[in-house]
Amino acid sequence: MRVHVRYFAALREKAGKDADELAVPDGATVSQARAALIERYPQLASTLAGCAAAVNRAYASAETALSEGDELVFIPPLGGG
Amino acid sequence: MRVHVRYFAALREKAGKDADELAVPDGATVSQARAALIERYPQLASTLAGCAAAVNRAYASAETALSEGDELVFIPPLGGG
Amino acid sequence: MPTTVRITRDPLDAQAVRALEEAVTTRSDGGLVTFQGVVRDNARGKQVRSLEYDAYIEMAEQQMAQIAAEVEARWEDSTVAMVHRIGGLEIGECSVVVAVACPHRAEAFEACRYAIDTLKSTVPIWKKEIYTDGEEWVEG
Amino acid sequence: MPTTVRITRDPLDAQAVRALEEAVTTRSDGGLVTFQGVVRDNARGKQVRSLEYDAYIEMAEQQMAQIAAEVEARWEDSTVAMVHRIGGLEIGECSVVVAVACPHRAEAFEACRYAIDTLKSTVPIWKKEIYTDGEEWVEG
Repeated sequence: MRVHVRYFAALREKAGKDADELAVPDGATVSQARAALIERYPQLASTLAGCAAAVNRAYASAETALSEGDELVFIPPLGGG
Repeated sequence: MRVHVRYFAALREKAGKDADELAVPDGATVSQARAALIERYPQLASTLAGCAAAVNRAYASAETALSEGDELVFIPPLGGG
Repeated sequence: MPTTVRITRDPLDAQAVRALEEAVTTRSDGGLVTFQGVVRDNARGKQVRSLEYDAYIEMAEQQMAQIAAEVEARWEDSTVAMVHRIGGLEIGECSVVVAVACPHRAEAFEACRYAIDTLKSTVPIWKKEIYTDGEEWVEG
Repeated sequence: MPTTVRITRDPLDAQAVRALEEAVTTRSDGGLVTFQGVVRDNARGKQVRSLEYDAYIEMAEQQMAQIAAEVEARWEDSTVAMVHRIGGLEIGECSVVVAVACPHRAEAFEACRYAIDTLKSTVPIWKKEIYTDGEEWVEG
């Protein structure tokens, strides 16, 4: 299945793009998607290590199972305020 | 000696004026001045009972001794803010 | 740190508030907290039509300067401005502004809270509530 | 209670701040506390030339609405507005405004403090500090 990945802040700069389609096995978790992303973009590994995740605009744990078409965003340490 | 009394808020309304010269014995205290004021204006008695005092623009205790020309103000409960 | 403390009869409108905020904020400040007291339409279960504030101006400004100096000593690199309006005020009008800028926000909140709390408990200003059927000088 | 939460690229200037303050203040409110985050010229011992903020806008606005709802539930009769700016900001410019009006001031201070603290710890917004000799996405 495919999930829609969007990049922000340091991840956007390191990926060199705003968004991606990522192919993952059916029922893959956030954690598995992260591993797939690192495989594709090794330069994101160190940043992704410090990231939380959001699925469909809500915070999600590493074990959250993804569904086809989900919007997945890795959230670097926050800097708002 | 004479002290200069100024009235604010409820005291100003009840005294019907902004200021007064009050004659008190030399070395009179704030407390004695208050008694002299009540004697002259009985209608101030109940309000003065709930007042703090300031001498020359600083809070002063009932025992503070007054000097000729001091500015004496009785301070009703505060309502700023 | 140019401390502004003042009793005024002029409205504390948007421009006046902004001027105070700009007066306290320096290039090394990251947090600005502004408290505005607003005239409410009710108090102690009574409908309030308007307020009248009175002040012992000379002493009030002295006390406010003292509070500002105390705040600026206690919260490092804080800058404080406070202005209280007197005279007649309508519902929704601003009676008092306390603006505090600090390098960090926690200090700005604490210092602003301390300044307005101390102003209310020590500065000789009085408030008369005007109701549809009377009026009263009230505490607090 | 018309809650305003928004991510914007427009400057948070005096008029914008005032509009938020007016949006939250009702006739029964006595206290209005406004927090403004301001871009500082230094951080962690480094000279900062300017900042750049990025946000996951859709989620950020959803999170901010949730914070506002939580605040308004927890502090009775409070009304909250919060707007965060993104894009490039110069020293002295305002990055975020949180305005809270309540019947009484204690609640307004607490609710405003809670709102900005929670915004900082949960809303997906990021900050890049731009120095004379480089730049860095930083936490906090």
